[in-house]
Amino acid sequence: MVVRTSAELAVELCGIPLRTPLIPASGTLAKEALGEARDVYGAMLPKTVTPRPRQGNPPPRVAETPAGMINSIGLQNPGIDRFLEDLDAYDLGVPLLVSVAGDTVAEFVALCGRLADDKRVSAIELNLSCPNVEHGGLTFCAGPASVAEVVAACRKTAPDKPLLAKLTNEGVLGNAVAAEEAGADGLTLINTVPALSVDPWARKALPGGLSGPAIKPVALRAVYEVSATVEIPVVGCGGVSTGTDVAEFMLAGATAVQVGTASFVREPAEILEEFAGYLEKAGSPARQLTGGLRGYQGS
Amino acid sequence: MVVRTSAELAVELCGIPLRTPLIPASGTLAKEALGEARDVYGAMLPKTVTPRPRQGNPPPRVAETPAGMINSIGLQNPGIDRFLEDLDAYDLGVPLLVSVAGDTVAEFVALCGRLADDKRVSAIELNLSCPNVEHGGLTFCAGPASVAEVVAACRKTAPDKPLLAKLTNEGVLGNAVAAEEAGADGLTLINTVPALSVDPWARKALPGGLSGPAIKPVALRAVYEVSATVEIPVVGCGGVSTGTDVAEFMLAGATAVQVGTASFVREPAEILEEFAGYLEKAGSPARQLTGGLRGYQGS
Amino acid sequence: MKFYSVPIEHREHIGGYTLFSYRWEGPVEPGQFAMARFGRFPYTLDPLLARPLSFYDQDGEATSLLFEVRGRGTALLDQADKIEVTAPLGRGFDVNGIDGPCALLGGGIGVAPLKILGRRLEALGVPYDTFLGFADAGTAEISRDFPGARVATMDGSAGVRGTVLDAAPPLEEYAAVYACGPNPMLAAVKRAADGFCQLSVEERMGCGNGSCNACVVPVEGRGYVRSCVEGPVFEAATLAW
Amino acid sequence: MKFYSVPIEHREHIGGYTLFSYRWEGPVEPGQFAMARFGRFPYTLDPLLARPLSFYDQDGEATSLLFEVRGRGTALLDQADKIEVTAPLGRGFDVNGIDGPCALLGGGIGVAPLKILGRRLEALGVPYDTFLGFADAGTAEISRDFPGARVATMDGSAGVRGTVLDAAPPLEEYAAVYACGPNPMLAAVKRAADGFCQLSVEERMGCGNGSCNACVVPVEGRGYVRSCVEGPVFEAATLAW
Ligand SMILES: Cc1cc2nc3c(=O)[nH]c(=O)nc-3n(C[C@H](O)[C@H](O)[C@H](O)COP(=O)(O)OP(=O)(O)OC[C@H]3O[C@@H](n4cnc5c(N)ncnc54)[C@H](O)[C@@H]3O)c2cc1C
Ligand SMILES: Cc1cc2nc3c(=O)[nH]c(=O)nc-3n(C[C@H](O)[C@H](O)[C@H](O)COP(=O)(O)OP(=O)(O)OC[C@H]3O[C@@H](n4cnc5c(N)ncnc54)[C@H](O)[C@@H]3O)c2cc1C
Ligand SMILES: Cc1cc2nc3c(=O)[nH]c(=O)nc-3n(C[C@H](O)[C@H](O)[C@H](O)COP(=O)(O)O)c2cc1C
Ligand SMILES: Cc1cc2nc3c(=O)[nH]c(=O)nc-3n(C[C@H](O)[C@H](O)[C@H](O)COP(=O)(O)O)c2cc1C
Ligand code: FES
Ligand code: FES
Repeated sequence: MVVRTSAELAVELCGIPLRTPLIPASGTLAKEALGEARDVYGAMLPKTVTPRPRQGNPPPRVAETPAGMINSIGLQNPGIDRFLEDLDAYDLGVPLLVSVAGDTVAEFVALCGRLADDKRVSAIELNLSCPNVEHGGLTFCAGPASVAEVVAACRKTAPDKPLLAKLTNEGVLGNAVAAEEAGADGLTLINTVPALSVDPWARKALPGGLSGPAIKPVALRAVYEVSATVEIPVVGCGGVSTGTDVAEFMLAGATAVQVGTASFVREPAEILEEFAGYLEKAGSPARQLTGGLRGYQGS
Repeated sequence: MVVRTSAELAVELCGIPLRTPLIPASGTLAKEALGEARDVYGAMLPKTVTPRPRQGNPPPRVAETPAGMINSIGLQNPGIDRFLEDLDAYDLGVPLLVSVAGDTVAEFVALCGRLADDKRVSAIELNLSCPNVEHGGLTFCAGPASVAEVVAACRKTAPDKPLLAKLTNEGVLGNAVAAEEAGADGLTLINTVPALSVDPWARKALPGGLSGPAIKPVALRAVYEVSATVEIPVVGCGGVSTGTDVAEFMLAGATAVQVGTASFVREPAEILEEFAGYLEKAGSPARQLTGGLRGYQGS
Repeated sequence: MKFYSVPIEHREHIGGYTLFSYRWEGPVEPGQFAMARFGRFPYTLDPLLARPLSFYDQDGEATSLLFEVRGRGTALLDQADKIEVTAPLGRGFDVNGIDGPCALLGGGIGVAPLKILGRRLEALGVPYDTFLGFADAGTAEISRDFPGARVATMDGSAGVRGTVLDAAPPLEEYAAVYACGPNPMLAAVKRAADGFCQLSVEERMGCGNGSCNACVVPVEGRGYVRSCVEGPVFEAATLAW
Repeated sequence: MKFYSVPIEHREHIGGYTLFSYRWEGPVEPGQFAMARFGRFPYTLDPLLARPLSFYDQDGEATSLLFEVRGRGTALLDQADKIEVTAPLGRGFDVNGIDGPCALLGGGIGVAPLKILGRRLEALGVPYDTFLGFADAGTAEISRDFPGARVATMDGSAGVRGTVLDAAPPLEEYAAVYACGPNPMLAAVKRAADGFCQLSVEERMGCGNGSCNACVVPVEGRGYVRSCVEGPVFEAATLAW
């Protein structure tokens, strides 16, 4: 299935023109599966990269929950050196965003330093939120102070690259404001929600991050509240699975939208096609949807 | 459908014997629907009551989401006077818990005062978490300090009634510890998760609290982490819809389990029957499940 | 809530609506409804909730429902070979002590509870006239199931052009007025009728048995009242619309 | 991931397993798998994910899958008139340059990829022996679809008593050993075989196309490797078990 992109679908994110508002969520689209990404996504976004290779957690790494899944991958990745060697494989003729995560502020800075002058990279997403890799028991977006510290340091290191701060739902409003004040150009909301799956027969549990349709209303709330508060653009993420989901996130305040888990169970091109159908019926180009709610339903 | 209760199903919560570990979640079982509660629930728990009558929010008050629903009822209730007049209607021959919420600490105290000597009331659940009714923009469980304040004050007013503090997921660990230190006898985890539903055609949104199967893994995580930290019993709540869900919550650390949204789409007796079937296969009485995980699945 | 699994025995598409029936002997009061689900939980979790549907007809053997596909809930019901339904819920139309002629007004899919209401009035020997309003001739097709009904369509493609009230004489002529349809139509009926007038309202429901407080309507002097237990049929005068 | 909607043309229950087929012409490599879903998203959201199933057979017209109902995903597949499947995924068994006799070992539902593997070996003119292990005579029924296979059952109710290895001669006799089954069986085969030996592993999958990093197995010197793209068939020697 090929959807013809059009002016109707185009949006602009932090000054980067995207031919569609769809972006793969970090960690959910492999090099090997790029075939289905062609002509669908407005930008490419590979899995989070860390300074050194990470082997990740032992399996099982996923479990299912109603309308969702839990993952505990543990940021398995080849490390920044190998990642940069292979970077051309991600060239889809669309802007390339790179997601980075470190264990310390210095690591974040080092990663941004490697990307700051790389012409292939259009923007950097700071994964401040991955709930699987713990730093002193907490993540980088445990509070506004640490969010501000990382963002400010990365801002300085990569002054010319748009920086997106990717946050979790917990404490999202305070963290979003902190990221904006520290110089982030945009925000990605939200990363997975800390959750647990229990196998009642084996009596074992898998803690990890919840994603998929189940978290869509939680992500919509985050996008709605944050975009009403900050000036920088917000990229919606969490449970996007249909064309109307894309519209819902944009109406709630998102400038672009990431698709993760849903791409495991359907073709992203279908989502784009549905979204194009929505735009046609709604009589509106994509870029005019952002923040277009007419108010609360109840009032 | 009638499930014969048995010693296998019985548990004890804060010294109160319950013939089954199931309790209706506050706000999800009306007087008019008590028929199906008979022989199923170990205790009765009506909708949260406030000092004065509340008319609640204008409709629409509910919206659906994948595997869940959002509600924005706004704590509609007849107020404590009328509630106490009608209290006998809730007599199912099982312990009666009463859920209370106030706008101020003084209101919580006043409500507990009304219940402290009422012999019909076995325990009080403090609804510290309802995300629909705002107090200075925040709920009572916005942070450990306000949780501690309410709980300590209620503890003093109703020294002989077991007190359960019902918390939201956000900040649950800190709030749980605060509630325990302030004298709570138990915890109910979790209330609905703040969320938003967007109607992309009408361009309207309904903010409210997310409940149902979608939030089960989030609630399981809260129960697991909190019960590993505090000494007081935890009542699990959030998405319980099947007999194995009951087992999952108990294995994760719950002593009893509340059923809310699922009772709208199935008969609670079926859940109890499934749970009894699980116990039989597992060869364990209910009371021995609590905290019975053998460790993480991945390890 | 208890749901019963029932095989669909007969299904027919009439105009824009689906009519289907299952074997169940009643009893049911005109204006009562059932919560209906495509399959037993958790067969589908999207939608999670059941949908309220009025009882369309009940002949002592088969029970039928008439519905319009609006969203995913009704679309799935439209495909089901078997559905899950509850026993009759809510308070229906009050026909006690009515002897003069009645007016039955239905707007769009709001015709649903009028069939069984007419059947009840006939059994009681109470005369009545039926007036049905639709968008167009397509949806108006269901009116063939209401012999003698006067029809209005917004586009004039069947019956008179206009709303259901344009098809009816002044409502004061009737001893009782019974209406079901979209809220703006019900509000218009309320204004037009000055005697005994009962309206079946449609509010979004969570549970159908009074438990969730979702389905409220404003009632004079009483604030919000749950339409699933105190309705869906209300005296027009009591509604604070 | 792209899914294709295919009507089930033939369905049969053999012992504890379900065999069904749909019209699709291939090509498929022995050992490859498909992700299968009961219905198109969001028909069911519980489970949300598709399930990996090995291709059982492919005769150029019909493609068949053989599976065991374990949980809700396979239970729904067992009821489906139509399923959603992907194109063949992963790397199958390597049969290039093998000319000596091969041993095919299957444990339980692990027999699934051996049928099509046997077909391929026959086409290549490579001789092979098949050894199948089951819990009991019930599940062993599927062995009738493997003419000449030697069978073992844990309870001795069919074939020899014991594991699949008890039904087989020393594996060194074979030029190549191919096995599929539960991990403990694969580990035992790995220990018993010292030559060319390929194992099809089973890990929980999220996506099936390399995107999620769920399905990893430990590989000597390379850490965790995704079994959906680099497997599910691995050289026994490379697995760090
Ligand atoms: C007492 C009562 C009796 C009814 N009788 C009939 C009938 O006989 N035939 C008929 O066709 N329709 C009837 N309805 C309306 C019917 O319930 C809705 O059309 C149906 O719920 C829509 O569901 P959906 O999934 O198809 O659409 P959705 O996609 O869910 O929604 C489409 C629209 O339907 C409404 N809706 C959504 N969820 C609910 C809900 N839980 N409860 C009520 N409305 C909702 C909303 O306004 C929404 O915009 C009745 C409603 C009530 C309250
Ligand atoms: C490459 C490959 C090929 C396979 N081929 C076959 C086959 O031909 N026939 C067959 O019957 N089975 C096959 N399986 C196993 C099959 O995928 C599982 O039995 C099935 O996913 C169980 O799903 P369920 O919903 O029925 O059970 P669930 O209730 O989900 O789980 C039952 C058990 O199945 C396993 N499981 C759960 N989710 C997954 C998942 N997403 N991926 C893998 N395993 C999971 C877990 O160990 C779980 O304890 C194969 C697996 C793999 C990886
Ligand atoms: C298997 C898997 C792996 C993920 N890996 C990453 C990652 O490496 N970096 C990151 O920022 N987010 C990661 N995420 C989170 C997603 O990018 C996304 O924020 C989340 O899944 C919610 O979106 P969804 O519901 O559309 O999947 C991962 C999610 C999944 C399911
Ligand atoms: C319609 C509705 C009304 C509710 N009203 C209350 C309430 O009055 N007090 C309260 O503490 N929780 C209330 N809740 C929250 C539930 O008690 C419960 O915490 C939540 O729904 C999660 O459980 P569930 O997924 O089983 O529904 C309400 C939930 C719903 C769906
Ligand atoms: S629908 Fe739940 S109270 Fe009426
Ligand atoms: S199943 Fe997703 S990477 Fe293999």
